[in-house]
Order: sequence, then C-alpha cells, then structure tokens
Amino acid sequence: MSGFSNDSGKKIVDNIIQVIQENRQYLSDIDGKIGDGDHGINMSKGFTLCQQELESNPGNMSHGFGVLSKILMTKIGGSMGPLYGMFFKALSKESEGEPEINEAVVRGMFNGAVNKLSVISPAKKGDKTLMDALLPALDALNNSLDGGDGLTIALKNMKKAAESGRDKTIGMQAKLGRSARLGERSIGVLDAGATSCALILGTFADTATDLIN
Amino acid sequence: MSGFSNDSGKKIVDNIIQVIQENRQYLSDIDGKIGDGDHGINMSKGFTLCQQELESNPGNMSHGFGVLSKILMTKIGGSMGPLYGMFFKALSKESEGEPEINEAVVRGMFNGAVNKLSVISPAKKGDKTLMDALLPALDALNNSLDGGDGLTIALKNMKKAAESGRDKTIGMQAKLGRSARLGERSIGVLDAGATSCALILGTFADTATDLIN
Amino acid sequence: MQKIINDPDLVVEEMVEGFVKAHSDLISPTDNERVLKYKHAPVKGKVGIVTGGGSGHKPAFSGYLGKNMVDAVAVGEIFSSPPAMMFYDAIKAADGGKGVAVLYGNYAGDNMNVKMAIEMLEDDGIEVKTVVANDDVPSAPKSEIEKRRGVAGEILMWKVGGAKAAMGASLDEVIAAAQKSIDNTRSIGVGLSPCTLPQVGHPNFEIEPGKMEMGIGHHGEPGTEVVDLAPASIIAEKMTQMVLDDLPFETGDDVVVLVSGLGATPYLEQYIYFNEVEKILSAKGLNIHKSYVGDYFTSLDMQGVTLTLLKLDDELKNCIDYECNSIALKQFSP
Amino acid sequence: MQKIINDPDLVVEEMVEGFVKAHSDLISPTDNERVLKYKHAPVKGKVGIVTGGGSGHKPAFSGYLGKNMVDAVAVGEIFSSPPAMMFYDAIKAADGGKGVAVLYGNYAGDNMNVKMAIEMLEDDGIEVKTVVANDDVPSAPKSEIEKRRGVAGEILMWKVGGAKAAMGASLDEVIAAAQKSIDNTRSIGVGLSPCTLPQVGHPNFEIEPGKMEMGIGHHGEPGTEVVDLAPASIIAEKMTQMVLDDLPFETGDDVVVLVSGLGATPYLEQYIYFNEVEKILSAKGLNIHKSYVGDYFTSLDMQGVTLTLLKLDDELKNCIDYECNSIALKQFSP
Ligand SMILES: Nc1ncnc2c1ncn2[C@@H]1O[C@H](COP(=O)(O)OP(=O)(O)O)[C@@H](O)[C@H]1O
Ligand SMILES: Nc1ncnc2c1ncn2[C@@H]1O[C@H](COP(=O)(O)OP(=O)(O)O)[C@@H](O)[C@H]1O
Ligand SMILES: [Mg+2]
Ligand SMILES: [Mg+2]
Ligand SMILES: [Mg+2]
Ligand SMILES: [Mg+2]
Repeated sequence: MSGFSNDSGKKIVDNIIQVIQENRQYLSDIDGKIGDGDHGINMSKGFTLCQQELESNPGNMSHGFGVLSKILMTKIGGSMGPLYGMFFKALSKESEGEPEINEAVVRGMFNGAVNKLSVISPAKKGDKTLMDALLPALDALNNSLDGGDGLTIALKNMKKAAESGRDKTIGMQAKLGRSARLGERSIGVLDAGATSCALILGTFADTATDLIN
Repeated sequence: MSGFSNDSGKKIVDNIIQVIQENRQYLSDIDGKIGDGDHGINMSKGFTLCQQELESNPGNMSHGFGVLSKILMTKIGGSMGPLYGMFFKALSKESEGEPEINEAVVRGMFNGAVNKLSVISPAKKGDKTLMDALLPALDALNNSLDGGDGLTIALKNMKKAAESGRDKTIGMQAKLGRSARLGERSIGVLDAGATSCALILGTFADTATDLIN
Repeated sequence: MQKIINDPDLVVEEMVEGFVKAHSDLISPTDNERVLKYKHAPVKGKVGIVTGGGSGHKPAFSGYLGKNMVDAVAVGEIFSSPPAMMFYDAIKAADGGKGVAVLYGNYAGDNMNVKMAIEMLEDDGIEVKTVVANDDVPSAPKSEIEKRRGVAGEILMWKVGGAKAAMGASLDEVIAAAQKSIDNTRSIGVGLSPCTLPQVGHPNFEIEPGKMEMGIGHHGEPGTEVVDLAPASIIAEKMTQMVLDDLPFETGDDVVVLVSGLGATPYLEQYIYFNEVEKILSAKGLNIHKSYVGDYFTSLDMQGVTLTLLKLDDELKNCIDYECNSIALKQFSP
Repeated sequence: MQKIINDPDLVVEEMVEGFVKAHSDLISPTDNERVLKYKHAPVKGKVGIVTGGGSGHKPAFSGYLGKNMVDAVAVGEIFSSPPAMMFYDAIKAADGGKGVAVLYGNYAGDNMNVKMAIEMLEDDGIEVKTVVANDDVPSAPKSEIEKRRGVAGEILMWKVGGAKAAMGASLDEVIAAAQKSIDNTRSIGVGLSPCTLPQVGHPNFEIEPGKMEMGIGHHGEPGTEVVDLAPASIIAEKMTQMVLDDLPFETGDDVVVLVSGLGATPYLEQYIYFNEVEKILSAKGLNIHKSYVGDYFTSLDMQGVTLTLLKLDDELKNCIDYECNSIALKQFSP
C-alpha cells in the first residue's frame, strides 16, 4: 500500500499538535536569542485551541488542518498566524475530498503550501525563516517522488532535508522578521520558525509512514 | 579658665558640620533599617549648605548656629528640618551677645534647646527619637554642674549620657516618626535621630573642651 | 543602580526644572524654586488649594497642579517633607483672597512643617485651614485612626477640594468637603520589590523574590505581613477585604476605585489587578461610579500597587465628576 | 517573577477585561473580544481611525481610544501582532461610512495581518487605506528607511490622524496628514534592563548592571550598541543628536517632544532626562511647541526611555493642539 486514509490521517494532526506543545519552551528559548521569545507560546496557544475545537468537532486530516488554519488566522496573529495559517490552509484544501492520501495528494499538499506562503511572505531561501526548512524539504520530496522513490522514502527525505535546512539557518543572517534588525549578530543560532517547521514536517513524515505501514 | 570665647567657638560649628558629613552613609544606613534611609542625606545636605554660607558669611559660634538653624528650616524639611532647626535656633539665641561661653551660657543653651523642641515635638523619653539622647544628656549636664563639677567634666558627662541614651534606643520600640508604624519590629536597632544627636552633642563637648584647655 | 540621572544629590532640582519646562502650559515656577503653582494661581476670589510633600511620588504632588485642582505645591527632597518656608511660600502663592486649604498627608515631618508655616503666616492675614489625609488602613488600627498615613486617597481629596473651591465655596466648605472625602476613603498597598533612593544607591530594605509585603507604605514603611507572592485574585481579595471592612463599605454604596502602580509595575498588571477588585466589588453589590487605573501616586521604582476606595454621596459625586485640567488628572464634564 | 497576575497564559484576556470595566465611560467591547472601540464609534460621516498591535505596550494601543483619537483597536497577544480577523473586525467597528485609516507600526506580523484583513474586506465595500509608522531611527539606516520599526511616534500619528478625521477631512486627507506626521517624526530608545514576558517568566535577553543598550526596540529588539551607563546628560546628548541629524531638524523648527518611559522607569528619571533634551534643543534654536513626558508607550517592565521628535507645520500644529479625550491622552483646546 502506498498511502493512507484521510480519516486515519487525523493522527497526523494530533501528533503535530502534540509536538508543538512539547516544544513550547524550547521554541521560545530559541526565539529569545534573536527575537522576542514568544514563538513557542504563540504556536502552542494556537495548536492547543485547535486541539480543544477538534475534541468537540472531530474529523479527518483535511478537516483537522482546516480547523488549525482557521484558528491560526483568527486567533493567533503574530507572523505565525498568517504564515502557518496559509500553510495549513493549503494542506487542508489540497487534500479535501480525497479519501485516500497518496503520493499525488501529498505532492499537491506541500507544493500548494509553498505557493500560498509565497503570496504573503517575501521570504526567500537564505533569509533565515521557516522557508529555509520548507523549501529544501519540498525540493527533496519532489525529487524523491520524481525519482520513483515511493511515498515513505520521499517523506523520509523530506524530513531529513527539513532538518538539515533548519540546521543551516545557524549560519545565516536574518533578512526578515524581528531578528533581521540584528544584522550580523543574528548569525550563530537557529531560526525559531525553521525549527518549528522542521518539527511539523518531521512529525508529518513519521506519522504518515506509521499509517502507511 | 572655665569657658571659651564665642569667636573661637566657631570651631564647634565647623566640627559639627564635619562629623555629620563624615557620617552621612552611616546615619542613612541606620535610618534604612526601620525608616526610609535618608537621615544622613538630609542632615549632610543641610550642614553642607551651612558650611557654604559660612564661607562667604563667617562669624562666631552663635552666628554659625543661627545660620545652621535658618538653613535647616528653610531648605531641609523632613522631620529634621524643624527639629534640629529649633534645636540650633536655641543654641544660637541663648549664646548670642555673650563674648564668653561659660557654664551659665552652656546650661542656658541646652536647656533652651530642649524647651524649644518640646514646643513642636510630642516626643517623650523612651519614644525612640533624638530626645532619648538629648534628655539624658541635659540631665547629666545639669546634675554635673549642680554638683560643682566644672564645665569640662560636665560636658564629658553630657557626652557620655548622650551616647548611652543613644545606645538604649536599641531596646526601645519607636513611638513616633516613620519607624513607629513598625511596632515591635522597631526594637533591636539604633534610632537614627538619637545617633546624630549623640554625634552633635559629643562633638560639642569634645571641641569645647579643646577650646577650654 | 540602573537610573537615568546625573548627580544623585540633585535629582529633585533637575526633576523640577524638567517638569516646569515640560508643562509650561499649565504650571509656573515661583520665586521659591521649590514651590510650583498653577499658571493662573492665585485665582481671585477662589479658595486656594495647597499641598506638598517629599519627592519620589510623581505625578504626586505637582502633577495635580492645574485648573480646578491644586493651586500650589511645596516640593521636598526625596521622601522628605518640604521645609516650613516652602509651605509658607506655597500658601502665599495660592492665596486669592478667600483663604487657603492645605490638604496634605499625615507624616511627622509634614505635620511639623505645615504647623510652622502657619505660624510664620500669622502676620500675613491669610486664613489657612488644613485637612490631614489618613487613608492608609494598615498603617494603624482603627482605634488609632488619627495615626494612619496618607496615601493615594490624597488625590481624591485634592479632586474634591479643588472642585469645591472652583464651584465658589468658602474655605470652611472646601475644608468640610475635603475632610468628608478623606473620612470616606480607605487605601492599602502591596509591595513586590523595594525602591532605591537615588542618593543612597541601593534599596533600603529587601523583599525577597517570591514574597510580597502587604500594607507597605509609600516610602517602603514596613507593612503588616510579608507573605508568599500569590495570584492577582488572592492579592486583590485580601486587600479589598481589608479596605471594605474598615469603613465599612456596604451593598449599594457608590464608590470611586483608584488603583495606582507604585512606579515599576506595568499597566498590564494594574488592569489585571483592577479586574479582580471589580469582581469582588460587584459581587458585594457596590456600584463603581468611576475608576482610575495608572501610575497616580508612586514610590520611586517600587513594584506593587495601592488600592483606594471612596464612598460617595451626592456632594462628593459632583466634585469627582467636575471638569479638571491638571497634568496627571484631566477630566471633561461627563 | 515578581508580577501581579493570575494564569500567565491569560494575561491579555484579563487585562482587556479590566480595561473595559475601568474605562466604560470612553470605550466599549465589541463582538470580537479582542477588538475594543471608542464608545461612540462608528462616528457617522467621520473617517474611522484603526490601529492595533501586540500587547505589553500599555497605554498603547487601546489607551488611545476616544474622542478625536482612535476609533477601534485590535489587541494582540503580548508582543505579537493581532490576527487578520481582529484587524478585520476593528475596521468594521470603526467604519462610519467615510472610509477607515489603519495607522499602525512597521512589524512583519502587523504588515501581514493588516494586508490579509484588507483582502478579507474586499466584499464589504469599506474603503481602507494605511499608514505604516517607521519612526525608529536606529532600527535601520536612512537608506532603508522603509524597514524601520514604528515606536512612540505612532501616538503622534494617531493624534494627527484622529484630529484630522474629527475636523471632517476625507480619507485621503487623513492618510496624507498621518503620513506627513510620521514622515516628520524620528524616535530612538535606550534600555537599562530587559523585560519579562509573563508567559516566559524570565527576561529574554540581558542588559548587565552598569550598561545600557542604545537603540533598543519596543520588544527588546537589540539596539545599535551596548555601552557603559552614563549620566542623563550624556544619554540625552547621544539620543537627541541621532534624532536631530536624521530628519534633519533645523534651527527655528517648531517641534513636539515626546519622552516615554518604557514601563519601569520612574517619572523622576523621565523628567531629568527631558530636562537634558530640552537644553540641547533650546541650544540648537528649536522651539518646543508641546511636550509629553510619561509612560505613553511601554515595553512591559523594561527600564529605559524613548525620545520622539516631530517637526510641525501649521496643519500638524492644528492637529496636535486639537481637543481630544482618550484614556491616556486628554487635551483641552489651548
Ligand atoms: N516575513 C516572514 N516570512 C517568513 N517567515 C517569517 C517572516 N517573519 C518572521 N518569520 C518567521 O517567524 C519566526 C518568528 O515567529 P514568532 O516568534 O512566532 O513571531 P514574532 O516574530 O511576531 O514574535 C521567525 O523565526 C521566522 O522563521
Ligand atoms: N516627632 C518627632 N520628634 C522627635 N524626633 C523625631 C520625630 N519624628 C522623627 N524623629 C526623629 O527623626 C529621625 C528620622 O529623621 P529623618 O530620617 O531625617 O527624617 P524622616 O523620618 O522624615 O525621613 C528619627 O530617627 C527620630 O529620631
Ligand atoms: Mg517571536
Ligand atoms: Mg528618614
Ligand atoms: Mg525621609
Ligand atoms: Mg512576538
């Protein structure tokens, strides 16, 4: 089998919520070094609100991502509200109505997410933002699938690329967001958004792989 | 000889100013334990202003105490402005016009000072105020002179009584001023006003004795 | 000492200098550099309102100079009563021929200096009367109410006295209204950190992290107890209860609530605290006629808040609602 | 963490609750619990003024709601831009049929959320225009002025925009005046201590005792240099010079001076600092038309001050002098 059901995919949403909650302090600490120290707080608050809404209003993966997106855009704000709001909106929209989440759907989801993000954020590769985890991850996913690797391997490559992209932000100088004003002093530490993005992509990959096997 | 000239007595004023300046921090620290920590600051500011005025407008002891009194009342305020203002006003008034400061004059000065203070302050012995240095000091002076001790011995007794009165304030509970609100917790430390008062009386005694000898 | 100052011994001088320049639309200096007055004082035919006290409480005292508020202020050293001569000059600066009400707080130094100032005025033919604020509940038991300190309730006393004077009242009427205001006012403070006198350079007392001092005074005078820092709801409950019980305030009373930060407490916390106070008052059936939240009466850089409640009757209500234009308190007619 | 709060995650909710209760004479809640409005908004036939931003800056932003000032505010989490939906609801709450001016500060989050809100409004038929404040000189070089942050200069932008709207101007006229105001405004801050996000519980950065950080941002964004703490005169000299040179301000200019404490800096220090600034401006031959000194735009419990200068022409002068009645800024007609 090379996919999983949209219904079972709700586990992905649950696990993403959980990993963000678990990393609340860690993400804030990273943000505190060159930002304002609230990235974990913002993210955790939004994802917890989503968890609460999903308890009374459960559904499949597309539904879960849709709820998450709506809550981020209406309740969270910051930079993360609109950015991750758009991101999860695409994950939801591109999988909506698909009972089976297969290679093609996954590919559509992440390509859609990057397209959506580009509309509202001017962030390019190397600007030290979540894009530095997301863009290499998308490339890896596409390349892997193009090369015929199959979904689980492609997801594994996506995760690996997200993490190495995240790690590369250490050497980058921030060009956008609060840390940008730091100039050269922003070099030497992780980017908070790239870190949360790698966590989300990694959790997606791991959980989807579990569901496929 | 059993006295000193009012002119040479200006040295007493100078030395009192100096001892207060030297104990600025010490007096504030004492006041800080059960008051607001400014006793040394207030005193030193006033006495230094007096020093400056006396430089351009020098004179004998009575003049010096008069200037000190005026400055305390017009520039210093707090509790100390009116209290020491009245105190030094009496020292000035009771010696004014006397070329020779002898037993009788000294007796008049300190009895006058206590009378003046009683007009504006309700402080009694045991209330943990400067009165606890001043009242026993006056008693010692009067008793010693009544007993025929002579001025230098009487001044020595006055100083000793002021210091032991000051030390007894450690065991007292403050009944007046800021520290009064502390109740029993005001017990165990010196009273700031009694400490400055003992310094002033002691310096008066020591300097007068030097002048007499 | 993380402070934006020059010579620590000159902080008051320089503060006054800056203050006069910043607010020249409302206040003027006088011949006594430590006496400030409302620009249009003395107001002819109006009872003059005078106050004063030690510095370090900004915007008190001089921040309340202005139209229908205070006419002249004597500015003391940090936490130290102004000398008699300053009160004397302030009273003269405020006198518009109808007498002067000196409305000040109950501190030993202020009591002596005001008393001496009034004696000095004997030959000046100015009628002077005083009200001594004693709104700070924890500073003495009710049986010794005359020993209590004056704290943020003084602001409401000035507001009432200032409005009454502006309405054309006589000196006795102004004094009676101000006295009624303070008699119906109760306050209490809590401290979460000590404050630092600039000239001393370090705090004069300690409040350990994780602790708070209930009933602390405006100069760090020790309070009634040092206890573990608690949630805002518990702090508010304790303080509100002490204040309510003392007057006592009762169901149906119309009240003014004044929450003041002590200098280093962000507004965020002050509003969270006010929110808890409001819940308690509402539950008890009190009507909040007007609320003030902000840094109205501070203690240098102390962390903490004071709570003040004033029980209103119609006269006090009219005075509280009366238009005024001072630096720190501006109100349009409702 | 010495703070008067309850649940650290709910500080904004509770602060808003307290704020609404304390100021019910001037403001009202709306259906969106994070959108507050001037009680009489929307004012029919008047251009609506909207702003918003992260919390922790009290009295900004909601303290500037009121008559002839801001009509509606979107209240974000601590130091975090309000979501698009809040800006959307704030704009709707402010719309009196003549368009809405959204006057906010240049932060990535606010930029994205306002942009999205305006997109969401496409079908509502409300004309919306924006001005993005960028008065913070040290946050980017002049060659990249569009990257600079908005700080306390926003208050003067709201004052000007609010007055212009109250005078009956069109949306374009309001936008033009607000833009002119911010284009003629320059600010700079200095920090003497870090601030603590209640939910984090400890400061996010350090400023060692004995040091100060020049050019620090309103959320503790690092400044241009960390140097030894200096006397107020030197601090003022450095900051004033940077601000004067940047516009530049010139001899004979009429200016507004706004000194704001950052949250934990006593008024005493703010006035001493202002006094030094005034000396420099006077020496340079600038005319201070109006001064503001106080906690106008804070950063939680940070120690430090910001300095803001606005160069006036006749239009701006009229707007600055115009009567207004908001919570934190009240002015009678001169
Ligand atoms: N314009 C942008 N485009 C993409 N990502 C951005 C942008 N601005 C900021 N970010 C990301 O946002 C992260 C910070 O998020 P967060 O702390 O939640 O918001 P804020 O900066 O408002 O406090 C940064 O680490 C960066 O990855
Ligand atoms: N009513 C009073 N009568 C006599 N002495 C007093 C009275 N009140 C206070 N004192 C004295 O004043 C001292 C404190 O002086 P100081 O610190 O200069 O003034 P303040 O209390 O205004 O800060 C006390 O230690 C006490 O000796
Ligand atoms: Mg952040
Ligand atoms: Mg003292
Ligand atoms: Mg004192
Ligand atoms: Mg943030």
